[in-house]
Amino acid sequence: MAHTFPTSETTMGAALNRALRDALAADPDVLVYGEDVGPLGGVFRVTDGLTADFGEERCFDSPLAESGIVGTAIGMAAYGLRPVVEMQFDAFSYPAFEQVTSHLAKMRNRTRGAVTLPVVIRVPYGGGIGGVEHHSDSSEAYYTHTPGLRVVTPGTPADAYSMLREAIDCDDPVLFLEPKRRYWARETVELPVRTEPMQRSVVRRSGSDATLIVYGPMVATALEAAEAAAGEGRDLEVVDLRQLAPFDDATVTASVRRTGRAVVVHEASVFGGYGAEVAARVTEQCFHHLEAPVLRVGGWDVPYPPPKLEEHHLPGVDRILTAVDRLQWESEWVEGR
Amino acid sequence: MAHTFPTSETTMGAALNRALRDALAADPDVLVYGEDVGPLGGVFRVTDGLTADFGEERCFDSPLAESGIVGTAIGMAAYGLRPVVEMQFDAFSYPAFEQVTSHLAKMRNRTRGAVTLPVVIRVPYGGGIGGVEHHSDSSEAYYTHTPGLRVVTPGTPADAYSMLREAIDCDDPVLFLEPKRRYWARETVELPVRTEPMQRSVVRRSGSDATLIVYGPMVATALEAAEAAAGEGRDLEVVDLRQLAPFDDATVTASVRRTGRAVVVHEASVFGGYGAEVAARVTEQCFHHLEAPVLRVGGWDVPYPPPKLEEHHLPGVDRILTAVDRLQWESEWVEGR
Amino acid sequence: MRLVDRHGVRREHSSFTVPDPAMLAELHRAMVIGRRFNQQAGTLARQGRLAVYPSSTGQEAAQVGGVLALGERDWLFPSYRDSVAMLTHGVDPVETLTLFRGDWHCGYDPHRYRCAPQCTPLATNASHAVGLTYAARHKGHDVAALVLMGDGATSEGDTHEAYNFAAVWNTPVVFLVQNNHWAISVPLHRQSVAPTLAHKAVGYGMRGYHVDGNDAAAVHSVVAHALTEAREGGGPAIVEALTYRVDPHTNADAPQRYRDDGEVEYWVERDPLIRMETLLRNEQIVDDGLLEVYERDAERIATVVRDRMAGEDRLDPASLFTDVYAEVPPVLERQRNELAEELREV
Amino acid sequence: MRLVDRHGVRREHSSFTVPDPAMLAELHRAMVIGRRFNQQAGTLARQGRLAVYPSSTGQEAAQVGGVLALGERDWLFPSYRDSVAMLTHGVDPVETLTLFRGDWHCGYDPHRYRCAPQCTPLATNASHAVGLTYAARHKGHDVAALVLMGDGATSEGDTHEAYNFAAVWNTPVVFLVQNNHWAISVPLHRQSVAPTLAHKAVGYGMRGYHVDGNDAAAVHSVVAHALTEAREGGGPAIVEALTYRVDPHTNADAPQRYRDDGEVEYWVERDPLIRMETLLRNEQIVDDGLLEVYERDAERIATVVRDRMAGEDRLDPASLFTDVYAEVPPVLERQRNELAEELREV
Ligand SMILES: Cc1ncc(C[n+]2csc(CCOP(=O)(O)OP(=O)(O)O)c2C)c(N)n1
Ligand SMILES: Cc1ncc(C[n+]2csc(CCOP(=O)(O)OP(=O)(O)O)c2C)c(N)n1
Ligand SMILES: [Mg+2]
Ligand SMILES: [Mg+2]
Repeated sequence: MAHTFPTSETTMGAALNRALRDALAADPDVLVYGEDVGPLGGVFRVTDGLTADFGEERCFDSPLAESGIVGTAIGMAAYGLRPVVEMQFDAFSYPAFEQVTSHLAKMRNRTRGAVTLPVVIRVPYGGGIGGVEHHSDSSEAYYTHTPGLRVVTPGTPADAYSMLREAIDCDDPVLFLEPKRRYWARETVELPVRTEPMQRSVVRRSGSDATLIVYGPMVATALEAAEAAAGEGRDLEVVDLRQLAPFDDATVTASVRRTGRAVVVHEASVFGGYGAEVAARVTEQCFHHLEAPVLRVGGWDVPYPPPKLEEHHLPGVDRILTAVDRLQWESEWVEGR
Repeated sequence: MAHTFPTSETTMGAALNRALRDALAADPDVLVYGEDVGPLGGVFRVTDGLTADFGEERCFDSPLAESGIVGTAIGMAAYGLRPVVEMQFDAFSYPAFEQVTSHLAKMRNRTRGAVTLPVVIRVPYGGGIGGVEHHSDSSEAYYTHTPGLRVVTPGTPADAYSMLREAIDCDDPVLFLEPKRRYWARETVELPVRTEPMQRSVVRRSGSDATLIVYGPMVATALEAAEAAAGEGRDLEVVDLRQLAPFDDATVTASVRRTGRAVVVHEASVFGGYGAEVAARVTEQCFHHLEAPVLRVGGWDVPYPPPKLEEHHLPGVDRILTAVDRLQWESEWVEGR
Repeated sequence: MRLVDRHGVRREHSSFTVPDPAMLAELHRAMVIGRRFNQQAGTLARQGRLAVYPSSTGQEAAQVGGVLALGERDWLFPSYRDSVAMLTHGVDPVETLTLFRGDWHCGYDPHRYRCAPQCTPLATNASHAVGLTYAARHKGHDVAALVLMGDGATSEGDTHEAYNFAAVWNTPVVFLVQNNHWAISVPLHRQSVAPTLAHKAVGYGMRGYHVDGNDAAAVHSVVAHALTEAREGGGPAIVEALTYRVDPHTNADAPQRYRDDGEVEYWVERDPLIRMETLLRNEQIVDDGLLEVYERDAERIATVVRDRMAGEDRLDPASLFTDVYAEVPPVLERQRNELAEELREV
Repeated sequence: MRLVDRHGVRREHSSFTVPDPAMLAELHRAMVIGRRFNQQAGTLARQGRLAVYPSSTGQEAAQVGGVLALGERDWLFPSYRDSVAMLTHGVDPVETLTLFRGDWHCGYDPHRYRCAPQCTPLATNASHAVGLTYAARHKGHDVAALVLMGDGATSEGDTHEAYNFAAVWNTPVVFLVQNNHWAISVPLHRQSVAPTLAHKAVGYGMRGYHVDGNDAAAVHSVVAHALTEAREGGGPAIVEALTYRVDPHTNADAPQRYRDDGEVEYWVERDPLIRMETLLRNEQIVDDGLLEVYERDAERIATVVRDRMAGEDRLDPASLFTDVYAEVPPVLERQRNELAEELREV
């Protein structure tokens, strides 16, 4: 009988769940805890069934205190465990900001490498799910400006699986940002899967006219925009950054040198957002290849709006294409008029 | 007898003290509290004598809890007071991050303007004083990416006075970042003084060859660098940004359009730092005026180092001038080689 | 502490007395309205007219008992679960739901109702109450505050800081902890191993009260007492009201994953409304007629909510930019124009 | 709780006993060394050889008493003021000072000494101790931890969270609060109005002990007892040791701005070393000869510190980049080269 190679469809949420399962099975030092990650399986069900299948010792609910969650994870990791903790929503990671910034990020450095903290902090982040206030923040810029942290965010189910496994195996502390509105995004892929190493950006779509630089929730949106642009005769390349910090810009600079034009897109407010870093460094490194300034598209510089207005806040295909249109396709463009 | 117009020398610390005094005297709703701001006068003596002169009701020590300090200030401001609170050092403002981000910054917006929070948070920030770990962070990027906050930082004693008065009078919450290593910087100026409105950047030195874009502790360093460059025949303009958010880029873009070259300098790590925003937006708006990419100079992308290494971390005159040298003064420069 | 048992019978207590009949009737009325409001909001959530709704069915006594102890100038600091408290405090029912409807964050003017915005980041508004009452005293005003928080929220560092600031500054704040046994799916024993949550008061030099949270009379009596003491300089207090969330955490919750129906039944048998109704009937404080009036009042509010929710408000996208700063800064002015441009194009 | 009064006389106590003579001698020896170490470090700070030094003169009994109660595999979580505790725990004296000398942040390998980095952000390492002991138990190891914190630090939210996690998880941690009456310039009554800081234990379902922190015997006895109970599953505990910081907060402090000399004198009269020495002499546990040996040991360590501090270590600027991540990423590789270039140019 001939072998059939099964393929199957998975959501990003299911891929993350599978990654946690496989990590728990592979390494007895891994454990998962946080608020409601036990019997409930997390408010997004990413930890569904872990307590049932691995026992309370491996996946459990902790007291409701984010600073304490990260602080205890630091202590556990210092003693050789690999804790994977969850912050229930983006804005609820702020109480842990001091632990993340002053301890988690710096411990290796403070101790000249003697103390290694392989902690993964999972944070469902970003908007688009109609969440009330404090449930839709994109906080990546706070973390990417903090040396010592790795900040990664998957854009596809396969990457979600692979990058979470890598993050758990990694000896650096990892802020693992999960684009919550993509939890239900589907992909046909056989798990377990290993994609490119997480520190490498990947070209999700090749194109020659301009580069869309994206990550997390915007990967799918950018691909959609590129499709739409193709209809209008513009061939856009889409680069998915994946690991935001420390950042390896080889892929993205190579792309921009080729296309000569770029737009960085994220959900976060543009001002002081991660896109500023990307735009600045791409410009530093590709200046003479650029036909137009690197433009940035994102949320407005306002607090994340209520559900009924989020469609006007979040960048979508139209806002991206408008930016692409502004990339000075005619030659006699001069700014400041 | 002829009138003599007294002039006098003041330090930045004394100017801030005077601003607090004058604000306390001018408005009974102003009050000052925090850790050690009472009888001790603050660890930098910025609140020296306020308790003695205005009474315990107006300037006092609170329990040692930064989140509580900001949280109570929010409540006070909601009831019509104008609290000025101190975070003893930059890194010790992190415990208050949730209060700042999720409440202080957003309250006006959340309530459609019904609740105004005229809170000033004074934060001595930055390095250069030989402080041990957690005493030298430059945390401006965390705050400037948070819509709803005003983030300001003075570079001179006169500005310190004027901007603090303005900040206290302002109906927006203000993160008032005090460049601690300039507390002892002197200037001959008669107090009270009112300088330019804080939201406006100012040209501290005119020049035609390139623009140094700076703020806070780097204003003095940039002026020094410009002096040194003048000796080598390069005429640098120095723009002091002052209010970092919300940012009014008119002054700086006008300068860069004139000079065609720019370097942004700050103490903070470059990656994801405030300089990225400045570089990105200046490039967006001045692209065809630029002879070279806007470069960034700052601390390395590492945790703030111990005292004995900080000289190698902090940008000084040399690092700035090296960046200026890299502004492609010869015409056939191509990046990426 | 209990003043009325689950069969609606008065219990003697050495230091607390049952509120007078008028207040008992008022407590009941507010609970009837609250119960109906929760139901109505639940329906709207199921219909998709609310983005989310955290019901407080089962907790009416705690909310109503606490709020009706407040004076004229006192402030309420509610969490997301405290719609019934807010309603009782006088906040407009539709404005109470603005947050959950997704129209805006805070749907009302906090100053108008002396009611802080519903708080989602747990425990973070507790210190606001401390600051507000401090400021009021500073200005010579007699203003106390009631902070509502859950059992889970007591684990947060912000709770500790607020308790401590209140105690050290001796501000008139009562922290009413609605211990409904669960923080979403996390049971109390994973949150605290203290004998009671009221015991936490000891560590702050505060008074702590432990009360049957399904006994509106008891909650009212204790909170009123604590507020009086606090006003007179006796310091803040923690009141733990033992109660139960009968409904799911929100309409999006799946309680069957973490709790037994039996537990819910146990608490349904201890329903705060039935208990109070029995007392009121037995003691002839209210008759059928008045009870019907309460039901009608409740129904009327439910209808108002339903009707006013029926229409779809047009939200002006430009309002995104207006209340970020006291004045719209140039950078937001430009963005407002960009958005207007976007909207013109589609 | 006191076992030895300020005149060096034993006091009876129903549940605690004075440690055996060998331990008393050991406690004294460690205090003598600690006192001398503080002096030496103070001198180095005055000479500018240390960037800053927070002395613990006056607090030796609390630190030494706590640390000597630890077992072989137990961990210490010190703050910046706990050099004496660290020294007693076995940390190299010069490595203890690395932080203050400005050579690096943490001067030692925490695993080697089972000693966490000295903690500057107040109260933040308390939860680390909870996590570490949790992990040890998870791996089947018998490891307890002693967290040192100040009175001021108890106001921080992180303290609360750590206490609570420890209690709920039942991890073997003893939180030793050195109540030295001041948080820099802020007196205790502005920090807490609880009867004692040990009372905070009640709110976590923990045991709390209040002890004379200048009585090394008492501190040792109580901490040893609390550790034993904790190891046996009895849960964590708070031990409040009442003591006094005789020196300024650090060499940069100006205590005359906030406290009277009289207060200092009061505490100097209650010096922990004199008390212990009196006891040891009266009970002939040590003689002049042994006391001289202790002094010599102390002097020897002071000399070692002085000598090893005399030279100026050459710090390699490139070390800025090495331990930020497990591997040096390309972006830091480039920056390392840039810095090397800078250094070549000057
Ligand atoms: C700081 C913070 N962390 C996490 C959450 C997510 N969250 C919302 S409600 C909830 C449980 C709260 O339980 P409790 O305080 O007992 O209140 P209840 O919902 O039972 O009324 C959690 C964890 C939050 N809102 N804020
Ligand atoms: C989170 C944080 N806030 C503020 C400070 C600044 N600070 C350093 S020591 C100190 C006082 C600490 O007092 P206490 O806890 O009693 O310890 P002691 O210095 O008396 O030993 C303060 C406010 C800090 N280190 N960390
Ligand atoms: Mg609850
Ligand atoms: Mg102290």
